[in-house]
Amino acid sequence: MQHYLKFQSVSKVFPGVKALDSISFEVNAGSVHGLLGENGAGKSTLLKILSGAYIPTSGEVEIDGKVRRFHGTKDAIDAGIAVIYQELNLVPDMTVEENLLLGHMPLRHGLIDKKTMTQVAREALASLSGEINPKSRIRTLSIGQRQLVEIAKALIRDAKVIAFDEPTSSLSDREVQKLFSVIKDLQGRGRAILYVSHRLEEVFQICDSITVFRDGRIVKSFDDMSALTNDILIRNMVGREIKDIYDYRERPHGERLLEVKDLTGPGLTAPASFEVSKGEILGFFGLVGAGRTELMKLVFGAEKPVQGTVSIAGKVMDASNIGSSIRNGLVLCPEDRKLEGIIPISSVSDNINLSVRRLFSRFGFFINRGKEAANTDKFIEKLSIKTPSSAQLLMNLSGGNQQKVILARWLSEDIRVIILDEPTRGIDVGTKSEIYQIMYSLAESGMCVVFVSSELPEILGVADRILVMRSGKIVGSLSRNEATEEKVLKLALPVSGNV
Amino acid sequence: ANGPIKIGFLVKMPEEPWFQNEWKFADQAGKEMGFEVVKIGATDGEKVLAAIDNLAAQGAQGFVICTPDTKLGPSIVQKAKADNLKVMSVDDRFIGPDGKVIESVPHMGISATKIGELVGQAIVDEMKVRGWKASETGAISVSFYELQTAKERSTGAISVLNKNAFPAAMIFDAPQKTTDTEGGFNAANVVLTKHPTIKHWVIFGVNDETVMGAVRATEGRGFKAADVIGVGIGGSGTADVEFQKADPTGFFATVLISPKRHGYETAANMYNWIKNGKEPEKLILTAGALMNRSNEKAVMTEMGL
Amino acid sequence: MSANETVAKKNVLKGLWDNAGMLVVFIVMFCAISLFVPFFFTWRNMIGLALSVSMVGMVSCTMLFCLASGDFDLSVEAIVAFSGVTAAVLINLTGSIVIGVAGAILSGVLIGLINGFIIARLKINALITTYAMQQIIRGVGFIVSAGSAVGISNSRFFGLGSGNLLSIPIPVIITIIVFIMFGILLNKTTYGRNTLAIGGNKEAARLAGINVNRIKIVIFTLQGAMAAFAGVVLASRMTSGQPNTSTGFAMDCISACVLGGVSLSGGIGTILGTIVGVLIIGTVQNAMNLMNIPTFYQYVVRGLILLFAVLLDQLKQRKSV
Amino acid sequence: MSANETVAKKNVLKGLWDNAGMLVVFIVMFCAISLFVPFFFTWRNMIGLALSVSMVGMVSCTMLFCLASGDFDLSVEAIVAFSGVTAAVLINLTGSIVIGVAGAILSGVLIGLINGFIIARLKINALITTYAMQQIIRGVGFIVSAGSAVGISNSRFFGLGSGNLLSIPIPVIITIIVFIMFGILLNKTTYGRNTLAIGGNKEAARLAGINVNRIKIVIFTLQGAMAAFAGVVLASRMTSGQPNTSTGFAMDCISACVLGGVSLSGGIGTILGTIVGVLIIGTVQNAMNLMNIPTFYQYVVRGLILLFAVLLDQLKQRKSV
Ligand SMILES: Nc1ncnc2c1ncn2[C@@H]1O[C@H](COP(=O)(O)OP(=O)(O)OP(=O)(O)O)[C@@H](O)[C@H]1O
Ligand SMILES: Nc1ncnc2c1ncn2[C@@H]1O[C@H](COP(=O)(O)OP(=O)(O)OP(=O)(O)O)[C@@H](O)[C@H]1O
Ligand SMILES: [Mg+2]
Ligand SMILES: [Mg+2]
Repeated sequence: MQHYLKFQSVSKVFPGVKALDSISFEVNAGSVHGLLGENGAGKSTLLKILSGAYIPTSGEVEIDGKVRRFHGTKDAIDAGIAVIYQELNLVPDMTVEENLLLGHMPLRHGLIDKKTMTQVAREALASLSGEINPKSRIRTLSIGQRQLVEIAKALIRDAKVIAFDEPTSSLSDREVQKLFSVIKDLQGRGRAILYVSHRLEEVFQICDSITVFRDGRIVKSFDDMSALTNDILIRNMVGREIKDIYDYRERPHGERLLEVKDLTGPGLTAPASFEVSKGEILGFFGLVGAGRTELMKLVFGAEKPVQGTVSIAGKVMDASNIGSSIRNGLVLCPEDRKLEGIIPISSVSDNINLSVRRLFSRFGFFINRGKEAANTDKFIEKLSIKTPSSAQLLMNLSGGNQQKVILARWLSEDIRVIILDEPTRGIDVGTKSEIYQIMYSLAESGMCVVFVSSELPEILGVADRILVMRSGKIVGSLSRNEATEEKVLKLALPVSGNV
Repeated sequence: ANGPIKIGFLVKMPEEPWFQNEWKFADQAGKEMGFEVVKIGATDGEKVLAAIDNLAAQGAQGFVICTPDTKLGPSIVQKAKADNLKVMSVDDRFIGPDGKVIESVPHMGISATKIGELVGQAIVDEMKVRGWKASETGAISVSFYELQTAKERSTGAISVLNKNAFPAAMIFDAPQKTTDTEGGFNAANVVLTKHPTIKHWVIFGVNDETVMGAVRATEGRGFKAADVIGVGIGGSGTADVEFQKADPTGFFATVLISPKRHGYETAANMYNWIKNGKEPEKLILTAGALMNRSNEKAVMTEMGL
Repeated sequence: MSANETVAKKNVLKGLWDNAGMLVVFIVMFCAISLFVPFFFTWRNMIGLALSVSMVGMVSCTMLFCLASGDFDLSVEAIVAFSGVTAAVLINLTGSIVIGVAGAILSGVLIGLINGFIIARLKINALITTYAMQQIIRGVGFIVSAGSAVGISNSRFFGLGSGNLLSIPIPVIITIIVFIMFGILLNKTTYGRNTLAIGGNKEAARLAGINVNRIKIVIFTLQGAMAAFAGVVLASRMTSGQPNTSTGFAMDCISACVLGGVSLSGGIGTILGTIVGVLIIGTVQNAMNLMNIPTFYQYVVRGLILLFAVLLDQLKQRKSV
Repeated sequence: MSANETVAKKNVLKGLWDNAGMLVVFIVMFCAISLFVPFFFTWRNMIGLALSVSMVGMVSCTMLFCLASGDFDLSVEAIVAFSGVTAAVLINLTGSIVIGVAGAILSGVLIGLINGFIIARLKINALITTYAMQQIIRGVGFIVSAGSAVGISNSRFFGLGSGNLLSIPIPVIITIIVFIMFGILLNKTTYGRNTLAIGGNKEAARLAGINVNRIKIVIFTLQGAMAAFAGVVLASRMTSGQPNTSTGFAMDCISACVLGGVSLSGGIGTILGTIVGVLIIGTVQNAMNLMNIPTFYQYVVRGLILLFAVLLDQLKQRKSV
């Protein structure tokens, strides 16, 4: 079989970082090639080179036997390449259909042909999800829905090479399966597909071959999936053995600490009540747009509740006052890293100390550089954040490492309740298991951990108790022992016949 | 005409005290004689034309204007004709496409060059009184060439100095960025720096504010009031500030032009023209008056202020 | 049945308010002024009003594109002045109106091109670039004209600014044509949609293969051309080219756009809104002059109107989210 | 060994360039001007230069905070004028300098507070808000002063602007103190770091528990207070309060900040850079006057310098990325 896409000793150097070091591998037409590797291994960088967004320092990309040099994204698009990026790139105030056809809208007599546009958009969306109206504005969609739009964008172009950079990180299982059937279809039509993911089970399900990256180099390529196991992959990625990434640890629960009562607000369709005890990890599961993020924002005080209360150890919190939540030890690690988490043009250190700096400071005003530096170093070490220095700007870190920095920001606080909204999205297996361990130890020291995730195995593996949300309300509660994949999914899926 | 008579009074720089006063006196005439004055600030050509339209729309029958640019004359005349409005100019006289004044439009004013010459004369006279030697005296001309009038004022003053044997090499141009005191201060400072040996300074500029700024600059360099002759233009509050100070300052005098005549008489003439069909004289030239510490009160009363 | 109808009615009203809140405000304001300010609602005054907003109207169209793409242009006011002077000088020199007009517009194109190149390619902030350009062009205008107005000898040139067609002044007609043209450009062409996309999310536009730089350069070039054209019309109306005219004109255009709901952070803007913004500014100024409101108070009123108008728009948007 | 040393030297140079590129530019420029322009490098001229930038210097400090938080303030110029008038009126009325100064600064605080409230709470774009406010305050200043300068009767008040300490003018000393104060504020306090965080990503800062609204309001209030203070110093230097002073002053401050590497999109800015920016603007103006460059050419030169300076800064940043 002929190699459709070929990387030939591609290297990319950023100041202070060698992101890619002489990468060579090839992908056949009609096959799905998985890219695996820790955070910061260089996967996204490679895809950006493929898409013309970066120009490689050396080496070249060959497509269909011809060496191609891209001077911009337009060249790559013209060469039949579509890349779905890890960070979503949509225009918020334009409609779904305009976003889908951005850069190549259909024309009639030189003017935009809206009718054709809607039709094309509707078709592309239909194969992924019937729920998105092509006329809605992106701003009104949930992250999951936006991710679907991003994927549909690539489908519309009918590209020869399609690269997915963690496309499922905010999709529910149902959407993932739909996506997979779309990928299978593309594969059948002879497309060359690159697939980046941190979810190993997906990789086994969809990929024909795999390349594992570490520190910008290829560790190993696997062409034969049948001989491959989870453990082998993990060992190659992380460089060490991880037996059970969840490695659940039993622990006693103390008295009730967080109590949410009849909370209502935007995005919720019924009052939400739940409570969490000291030492407990409470999981929240739901499909895209189930309302988990909105509920967490209400609990944290980032959004104004219509009614209801949040109390910690019996003390009622000041509604919609983030500062007071944090001072009372209630913190939220937000879902949308790019928009709500990072300060891209600030250093790693400034990002980590953003909130806790007030505690280190003298008179709450003059900052204490010594303490801040010590705190930064502690977390760079503890969470093994991959950065050349603590002064590096956050925008130059890989997606996963950015997530770790935000985690460090909240772990620096003196917390009693921590809400983690999709904390492992885009995080590699090794770090994931580290994050679980951190969650366990937080719980062991008597804190409440609220853990929102769209990954069912993760929720089942880590949570002591699982609350399931569906279309804006809490629809069920399962203890660790009763919870199974089927039971949870049954609660999460829309009722009767709609599926 | 039916209904009360209404005339427009358009000025180029409505923020300037001078024009505020013109308006005030035009209003006074209106009150006394029973007509309405519509006051519009028209800072550039486009605003002038819009204002004329506006006047026509509200039924005015004529207007007095100090144009932001004398070369606008033809288009103003044309517009006025189209809107059937009588027009006369004040302060600045219209200039036709041939570069000559448009004689057909009645005008009241005093030329900017004339004002400048008055300033120059006042300086020369006072230099004689103080007995300064030309060789020890420098002149700071705080200039603002962006404005035609400002340029003419400067040239007027310089021409008189030249005629009176003030060496051209001792007249230093100090271009300012803004026509306020701070602008005058910074511009003058540079000249002072460049000529540290000069003992006496004479100062003139666009208006009272800039001269005042330059005087402040000389004070900052340790010059006493006796070594500085600053003559401003306008006779506004700024000059009054200086004259009211307990001790004399380098701000020696200002050329006061009477906003009363310009405001009151032009408005009244326009009214007569409309009411009785009596066209005003084609050209009325007013005189500026030199005002200083000692004669301030008298001059003010004489000018009707 | 009747309850349903009320709901339907309510929805229509709400839809109108959401889509054209400023239009409603303008209409109410216009009616009130017509009722209470004598002479306002007369044919003459309407023509005068239209003439007085014609320049801001023209340039607001290109400014809309500029703002919608997330940029700024402060240089337009200097371009207006400079192109007037250029036209005057060239017409006097060659005696040819065509050369004069072409030369003036070409100068605008050139300046816009330089603006666009610096902003798009060299990635310098638009505010600073166009502010610097404003200074430079103002200076060149002063140098060329020696600081004073340049009278135009060929009187046939004045027809452009002072002529009428069906008793509507030609500048007004031009402005209406410009509005229609740019309305189509914004809504019906890829150029318009791509402009909005760039303003909404530059990175997304770039990754979608849109040549962001080229579009930005086109935006600024068009803006330069339009400002130059407005300058030519002005010179024709004024029968001379004036180097110091139109100070504050750029902020007038930006204010009009903002009043019309154009977002200063880019990505949002409609031509209808811009028209309404232009009309609000013109109407308020016109009414204040008719009412003989003293200049100093006019400053205050203008500022307050601007503030209240954007406030209202903001409130509306907050509700509809 | 020697190769190593060269590398080390190179690194030192590179570090200097990266961190203080504009400073290097300024020093080179300063030296060149000192050599070639007579009278430039004299004590007298240095004092004059320092005086001429003292006001821009003071207000640039607060402008730095404003820009760093991602906002703008065009109202400062009107505040400078208004506070001067207020001080003059109050001193004449009450005879008390303390009341005059306090009243003027209070007026600035109030205006800044309103700015901040509208921008932070009502979420109106800062450019438009402060532009509207500029108009309003300018108008009020004219109304209060009836359009002309208000002389100050109490001559003891003039010491603030015209006095010297160790033969350095007091306004210059004040400016230096302000620079030090705001340098500490920016680098060593949570207030300063939070300001930068807000400019970097407002939503992230909010979710990290930073009271974004409060900080923004404080930024504008401080800015109002500082502009008012500068206005008082100016009134003292000029011995009167002038309602039409300082047009274009806001853009001067913004230009100085931008020359000093402050990002107009927020999140980046240093006090050292701002000082350099202020000095560049002042030095260029001063040198041009010393060299007798005609006014009209000064416009062009000023624009070009601004353009080249930001271009240089941009090139530097691009290399270091
Ligand atoms: N623009 C940049 N400037 C400097 N360094 C960069 C830049 N972009 C990426 N890097 C660095 O290059 C390396 C590879 O990053 P990349 O985003 O490709 O990782 P990744 O494999 O996609 O990781 P993740 O799984 O976390 O998304 C990282 O060390 C990152 O810090
Ligand atoms: N401000 C808002 N006003 C009204 N509805 C909203 C608002 N924000 C979100 N929604 C809607 O509320 C629902 C819940 O969205 P949310 O993001 O909380 O879901 P989620 O369970 O966290 O899913 P995801 O995996 O997409 O994060 C969605 O349908 C969303 O469109
Ligand atoms: Mg990545
Ligand atoms: Mg969510």
